[in-house]
Amino acid sequence: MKNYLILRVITKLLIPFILLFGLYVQMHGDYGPGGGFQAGVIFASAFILYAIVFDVRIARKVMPMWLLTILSCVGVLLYCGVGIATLIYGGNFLEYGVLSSIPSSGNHIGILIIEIGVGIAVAAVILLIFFSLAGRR
Amino acid sequence: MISSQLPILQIIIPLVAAPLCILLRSDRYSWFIANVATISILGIVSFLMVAILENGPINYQLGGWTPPFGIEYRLDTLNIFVLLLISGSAALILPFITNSIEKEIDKNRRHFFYAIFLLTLTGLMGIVATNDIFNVYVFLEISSLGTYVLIGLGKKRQALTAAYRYLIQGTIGATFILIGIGFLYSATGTLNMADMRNLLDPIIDTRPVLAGISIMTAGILIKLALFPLHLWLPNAYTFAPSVVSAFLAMVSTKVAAYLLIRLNYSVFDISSRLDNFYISEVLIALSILAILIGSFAAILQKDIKSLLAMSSIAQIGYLVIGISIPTVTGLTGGIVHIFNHGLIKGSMFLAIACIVYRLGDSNLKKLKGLGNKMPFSAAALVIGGLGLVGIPGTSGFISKWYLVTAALESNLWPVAVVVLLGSLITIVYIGRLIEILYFAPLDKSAPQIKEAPLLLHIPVWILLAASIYFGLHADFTISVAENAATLLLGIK
Amino acid sequence: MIFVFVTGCFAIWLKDLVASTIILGIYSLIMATIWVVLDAVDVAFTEAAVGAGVTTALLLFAIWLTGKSEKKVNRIQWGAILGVILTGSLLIYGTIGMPDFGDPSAPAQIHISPYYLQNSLAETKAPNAVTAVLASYRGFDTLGEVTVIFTAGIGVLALLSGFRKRRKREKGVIQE
Amino acid sequence: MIYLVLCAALLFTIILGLTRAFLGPSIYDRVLAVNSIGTKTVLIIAALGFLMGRPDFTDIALLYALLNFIGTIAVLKYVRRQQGHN
Amino acid sequence: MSGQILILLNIFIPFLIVPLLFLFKNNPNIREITSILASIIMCISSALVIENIISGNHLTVTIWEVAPGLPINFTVEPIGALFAGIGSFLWLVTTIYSLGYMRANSENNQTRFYICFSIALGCTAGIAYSGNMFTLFLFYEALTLSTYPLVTHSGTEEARKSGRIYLGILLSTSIMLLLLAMLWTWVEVGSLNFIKGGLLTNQVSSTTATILFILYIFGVGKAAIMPFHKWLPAAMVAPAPVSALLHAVAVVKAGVFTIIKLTVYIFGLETISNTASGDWLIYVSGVTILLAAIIALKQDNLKLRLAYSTIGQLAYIVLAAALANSHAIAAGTIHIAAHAFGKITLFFCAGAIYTASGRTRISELYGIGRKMPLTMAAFIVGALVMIGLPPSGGFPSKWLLLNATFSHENWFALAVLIIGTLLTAAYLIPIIFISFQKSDYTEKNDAQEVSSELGSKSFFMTMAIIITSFTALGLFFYPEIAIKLATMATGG
Amino acid sequence: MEILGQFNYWVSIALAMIGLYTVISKGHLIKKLIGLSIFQTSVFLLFITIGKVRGATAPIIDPNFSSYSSPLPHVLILTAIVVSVATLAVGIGLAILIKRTYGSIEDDEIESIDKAEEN
Amino acid sequence: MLHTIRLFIMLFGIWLALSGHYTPLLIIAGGICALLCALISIRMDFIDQFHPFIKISWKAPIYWLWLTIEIFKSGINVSYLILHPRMPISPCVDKVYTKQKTEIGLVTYANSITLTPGTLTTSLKDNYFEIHALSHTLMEDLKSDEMGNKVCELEQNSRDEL
Amino acid sequence: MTESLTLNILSWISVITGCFFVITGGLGLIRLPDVFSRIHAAGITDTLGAGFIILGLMLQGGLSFVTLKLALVMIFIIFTSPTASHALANAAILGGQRPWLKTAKEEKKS
Ligand code: NA
Ligand code: NA
Repeated sequence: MKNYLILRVITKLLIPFILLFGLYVQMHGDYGPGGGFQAGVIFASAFILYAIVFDVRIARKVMPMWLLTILSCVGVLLYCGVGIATLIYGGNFLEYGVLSSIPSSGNHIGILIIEIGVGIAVAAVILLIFFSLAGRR
Repeated sequence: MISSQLPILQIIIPLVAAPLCILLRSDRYSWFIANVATISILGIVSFLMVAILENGPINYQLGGWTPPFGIEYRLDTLNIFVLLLISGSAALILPFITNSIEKEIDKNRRHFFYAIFLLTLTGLMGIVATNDIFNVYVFLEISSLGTYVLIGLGKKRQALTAAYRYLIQGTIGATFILIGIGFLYSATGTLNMADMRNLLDPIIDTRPVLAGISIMTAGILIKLALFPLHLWLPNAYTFAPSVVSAFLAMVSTKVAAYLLIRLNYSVFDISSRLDNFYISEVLIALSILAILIGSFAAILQKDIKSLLAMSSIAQIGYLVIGISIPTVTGLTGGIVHIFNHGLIKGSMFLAIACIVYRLGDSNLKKLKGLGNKMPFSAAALVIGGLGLVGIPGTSGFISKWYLVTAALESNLWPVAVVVLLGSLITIVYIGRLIEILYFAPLDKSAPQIKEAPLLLHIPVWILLAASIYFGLHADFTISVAENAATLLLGIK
Repeated sequence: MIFVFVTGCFAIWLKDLVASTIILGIYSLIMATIWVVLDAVDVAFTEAAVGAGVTTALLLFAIWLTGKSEKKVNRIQWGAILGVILTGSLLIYGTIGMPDFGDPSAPAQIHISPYYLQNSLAETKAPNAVTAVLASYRGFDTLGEVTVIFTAGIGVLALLSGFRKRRKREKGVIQE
Repeated sequence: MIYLVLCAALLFTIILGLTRAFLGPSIYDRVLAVNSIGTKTVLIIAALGFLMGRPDFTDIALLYALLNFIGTIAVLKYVRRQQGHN
Repeated sequence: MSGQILILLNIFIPFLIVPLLFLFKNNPNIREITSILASIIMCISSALVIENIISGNHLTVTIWEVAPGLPINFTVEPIGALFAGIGSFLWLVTTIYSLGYMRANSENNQTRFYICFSIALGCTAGIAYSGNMFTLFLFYEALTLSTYPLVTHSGTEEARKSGRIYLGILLSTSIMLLLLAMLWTWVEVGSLNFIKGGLLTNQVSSTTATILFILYIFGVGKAAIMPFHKWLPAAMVAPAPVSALLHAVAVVKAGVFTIIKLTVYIFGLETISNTASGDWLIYVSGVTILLAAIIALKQDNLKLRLAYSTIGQLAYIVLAAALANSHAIAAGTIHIAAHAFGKITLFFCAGAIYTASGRTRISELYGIGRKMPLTMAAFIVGALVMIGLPPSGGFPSKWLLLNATFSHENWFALAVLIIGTLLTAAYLIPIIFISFQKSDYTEKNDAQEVSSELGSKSFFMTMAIIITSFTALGLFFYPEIAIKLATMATGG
Repeated sequence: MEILGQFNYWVSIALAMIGLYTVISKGHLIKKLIGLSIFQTSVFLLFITIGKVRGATAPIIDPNFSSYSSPLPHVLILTAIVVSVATLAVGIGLAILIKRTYGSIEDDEIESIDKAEEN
Repeated sequence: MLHTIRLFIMLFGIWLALSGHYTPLLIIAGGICALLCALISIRMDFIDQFHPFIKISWKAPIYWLWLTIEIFKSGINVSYLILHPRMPISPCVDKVYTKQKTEIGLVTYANSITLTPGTLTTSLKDNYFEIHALSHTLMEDLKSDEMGNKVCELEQNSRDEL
Repeated sequence: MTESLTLNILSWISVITGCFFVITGGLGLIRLPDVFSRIHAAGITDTLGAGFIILGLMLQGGLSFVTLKLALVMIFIIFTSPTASHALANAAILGGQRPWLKTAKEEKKS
């Protein structure tokens, strides 16, 4: 089927960009619009595009369900882990200030890590949902 | 140091345990983790309860931010009591239900079941513990989503439609609550409940506030399944896995009731401005309808689960009556009924879980003569049913006693009569149930069955014992509820 | 704004669900523009991320699996109309006393927002106050949010996994 | 000023696009309309960024430029599958 | 101290043996020996209680407070002691009787029968000793519930229908009227204790008192005041021992006993006579006496005729309460005892006839007296008690009642007494005549089935009949204990 | 857009009404979900409108600006959007399963199937 | 491997271009992210010889410039057609034969055709495209194959470079 | 000063041109008879309209990250727009849509 050719080539071209853009959004959430959730969605969108243009089965091979399941858990646990770390450092839950000697940097680090947790969890879950819905029939 | 962090740990433990269940992918390990989590939160809640009863409310600032700016937890007598009910139910159900789960849920889905159960638990606990009105919404959604899925895991296909309908109606309810939050936020600029109460004080009569309160109450009523917003409930309870029905019946609507109390008394402070509000009147009117219609509908059911579901609708009416009578007695009755009805309905649904475990069905027709075949399950149903009627000696009687007293004290004669009339109608369907269980002509072709495993019976009988105990010795429950009620009403 | 309304109406009016979904995409696009106009760039960003790709894809898959067009129902449901009008009038009643659009002295602007705007950069080093509030001041909400999506993911997985077995058994039940 | 003119022009075309989307008649027309409106939204958001003096909002525009494509492709893929299925 | 143990022993022995009965369900002999032993213990302890009371000891036990202000309290007062004594003595006799009856008729579910029976007796003792209305109500409801399975015992459609009527009327009246009245009292006075001279004395307006009195009297459905009497004939589908003990003694006497307690300790005789809130009851009970007798005349079924007779006889006691003076109360108290022994004798006879011949209808009894002379002799004694003729225990009560009527100067009551007595004679004496008549009927159909007397296997039944009939006679010659107790209660 | 004081609120309420109407009245399960998401969006609009300050800019701190719209509603709505996506996903999952087991996706048909099965 | 590195460098460049905040943390993060993207691309099996990123030849800018001018010219043309009150369009469908050897060449050509207003590649067949044009003139222009040749040159060039 | 003025004028011209093409495309979207020809109209908007507008904005933005991002936006549009158009046209053909041809219409008239 040559009809898919254009789509495939252009998709190949786009996907790394979308992925990178997602990660960019992830890391720059504190400067501009965006953050973990949006990044996760964008990241997942890249895979969705891949699944649509190529095939869901191929996409599932690239990103297997078990991995997604684990990643979604890891995301949540990462977030909780930051909270628990703050507890261990003697602060209240999610009191990032204690993570560093300067409270504001501690906050910054905390925000960064939990945003990563959010991003991982969201991307994984969106894909999980998409694959389980799309894998039917 | 750890003890100062307990208010948050009770939420975090199940939340962390849930992904662990998923990661382990084994039903046994998941079950184990879930148990550890629920039992430890029960321990935490009990500890906190003692602390609160001794030293008064505990505040906890999440992220260390001072309240109106950050999210705050506030545990007082009322919510620790509800938390005790929630964590107690979970800790009571989980260890003993493996048999029922094995029968009703596929093996490859069991670890999901436990994880979602824990997440639902997290949501419910969060709703109750938080003092931030938007945080309530977030946790409400966690628990709701969990509940939709848990219901959808039911074996029959009607479980799916039940879950779907609950999803639609529950989301409408939650969105109503969100709209209400929007209006109140717009009027006060804050999300912290205590802060909001102070800020609402001078502007309580303004239109946005009134509209916000109304729409929010409407949203909660959907979650609470108060007539006529109860449509999701019967099928949800009927077709969910038995254990889930039990858990939902024990806690889920109770949490909505808690929310209603919390908002009405701690935030809107309706008791001191009764002249401006018709909420109480409307709620009482609806409750009366709920009691009558729910009870009558229960008589007509063909399935025991839907019978109990309908009865729940009626019981929610009782509960709301208590909540809506702004006196210490009324609130005490409402709060105590939250607890007592939880015990009774929980035991009955768990007894049904035993029956379904053997029969695979909960149709009333198939229960004929079960009194001989499964004497303990049948007896549990009967004792629970008597609790629903409010026979003295059961905890149901205590709540009704307080409700009627409150109604009489406030000169609400019709309410008192309706409460009693409701019990009367309850007798009809419980009597019918007893007849079927014990005195119905036996169906010769019915399969020979044994009593369900002992393990399944443990929570049933613990709950029943508690129900009888708190029916005969209600000092603890009443004093806690009274304490909570006086706090809510601001009576020193 | 009017666009949004018209688009929304149209999305609902259409019987063809695919068309409906497509119109919903337009709806989301217009919404994103409105978010930007209303200074909610983060929301716009999210709307873009969710509305443009994920929602459309999910809905389309759902429609593909469930059937394309809606059954024609001609009767007007007065109950629904009544309920909706009741809700609507209650809300409109409520808005009449609300602060004007964009009023800088509205309670929502003078109570806690200024704190965030003044202190977030110093306290969290994040210039985007939305991120600061989201991740730090109300970080627990965000944890809740992650939990919501996690629950949904696990839930969908739980519902749909092992479905084939379920279907067989279901058929068995029906045959009985 | 220039941005206002630009926004007005873009809004006008969005109206035109909407009209096409509503008129249909085929599903392809609607997809076309969405796609076209998507491009305009990208532009309008970029323009709004300039109008409000916050040109860094172009991130949103960039995002739309990327994701609008996915939506369109998803619909088309769906349509094709539907045909393949019938 | 020992007195308290006696009370508790008396109330809880029947409950304590339930597990034993259940345990020995496959071993009838041990099961029944357990029953008998328990009844003997109860008998002795209640006798000791009476002795304590007569010697002026004050016996009271508070177990705990169910809820603030609602203790479970047992305080023995004279009437209660007498009632408990009668109950436990007759339980012993009835247990002996049922040994024969249940085996001779090879009934199903005998264990359930004995368990329920035992619980019912425990409840009766609880009612007798209860120190406040709340405790009384607790056991009152428990009595209803524990007797329901006995009524529905056979499980036939007719039995189930009767069970429904039984449960329906007793529970509805108790919940809708009695409980409401209790709650009202609670709201008005803040206590439900039985107080000498009356709890409500000088506490409420006369209107309130009248309404409360109506609620209370009709609320006590067990007293079978018309129009809430239907349950009693319905209950006659139960096996004979049940009808004998429960529906001639325990249940109905619990009803009238409650009414006497209410008049004496809640309202106070003075309040009732001063506010005239009891006058209406004279008419109601009078009408009940007459109507019940007329209906009894029409009944062909022996047990049904006895049941309507019971309704009438209960109304005498209620009438006594309504007259509200010390004579009347004494009359009522003695009549409780006299009627108990008389009516149980009659029912035992009915059961014996059924066991021997399978006959239940009066028109079938031709010639039975010739075959069963001993039984019919006992029947005559019973009839004498009912009519109130010497030398039976019925005479002193009727006599005292007559005195009370004179002192109250109520001529309606007097007329009722006289006509009632005549009517009673009219419906009982023909039975005796019929039974000694010679008729073809017997010989043709089932002559061989009617043994000359109850066979050796029914030795227990005969023995029981003899004991009760002699006691009934004895009460004529030695009414002192009863009178003393009655005057203690009212006089002071 | 600043001409009418309450115009934005009204639009959002109108949207809420049509969304809600769809959810209640439409029979098709997916259509209900579409209605639901419109209903939810209307609430988002309400919140964002509350947060807007006339003449202010997006709450990303920048030395060139002094007046910002309130960030709090934005945060809340971000969470609410996530919730709505999650709900949509679960709803779709259920709808697909319903279609599988019932063979229908219309509310009234499902109801009649259930009724038929009961009898 | 070489391709992967090229891709990585390119992505990292874009990161730097997008970022605008050059703290060590973000730069390192950028490196990691670019690497991650590259790795995922490998997993998706993108890194083959046809990957467009890798195939940017020096002639491309010239081609793009030419194409821009073409687009502008036909843009004016089409605008005229649309805005003219009577809309003098004459849509037509025809085949345009292709000489490109590589997939990338074909795609470039097809997209260039579509990019040019008035012409639209509707489907790709073995050795021709099906084209829909808004007017005969536009179709004729296309058939002159000037564009096709240019794309071939471009294709040739990039293959040489490898 | 003059430089920025020149830039300003240039960007004005560019934006106005862009607007012209965008509106043209929009009108085409309404006026043209079938899907295929409408795709052409949409293409104008996407390429020329968007191109000129973004160019105008870039001129306003000067040498900055914004300009870079705008350039990226343009590049993406250039890549995705024809692909989407092609996919759409392709799907339309497979979906049984027949292009509206003037010849056919004229033949009918005569
Ligand atoms: Na952000
Ligand atoms: Na073109």
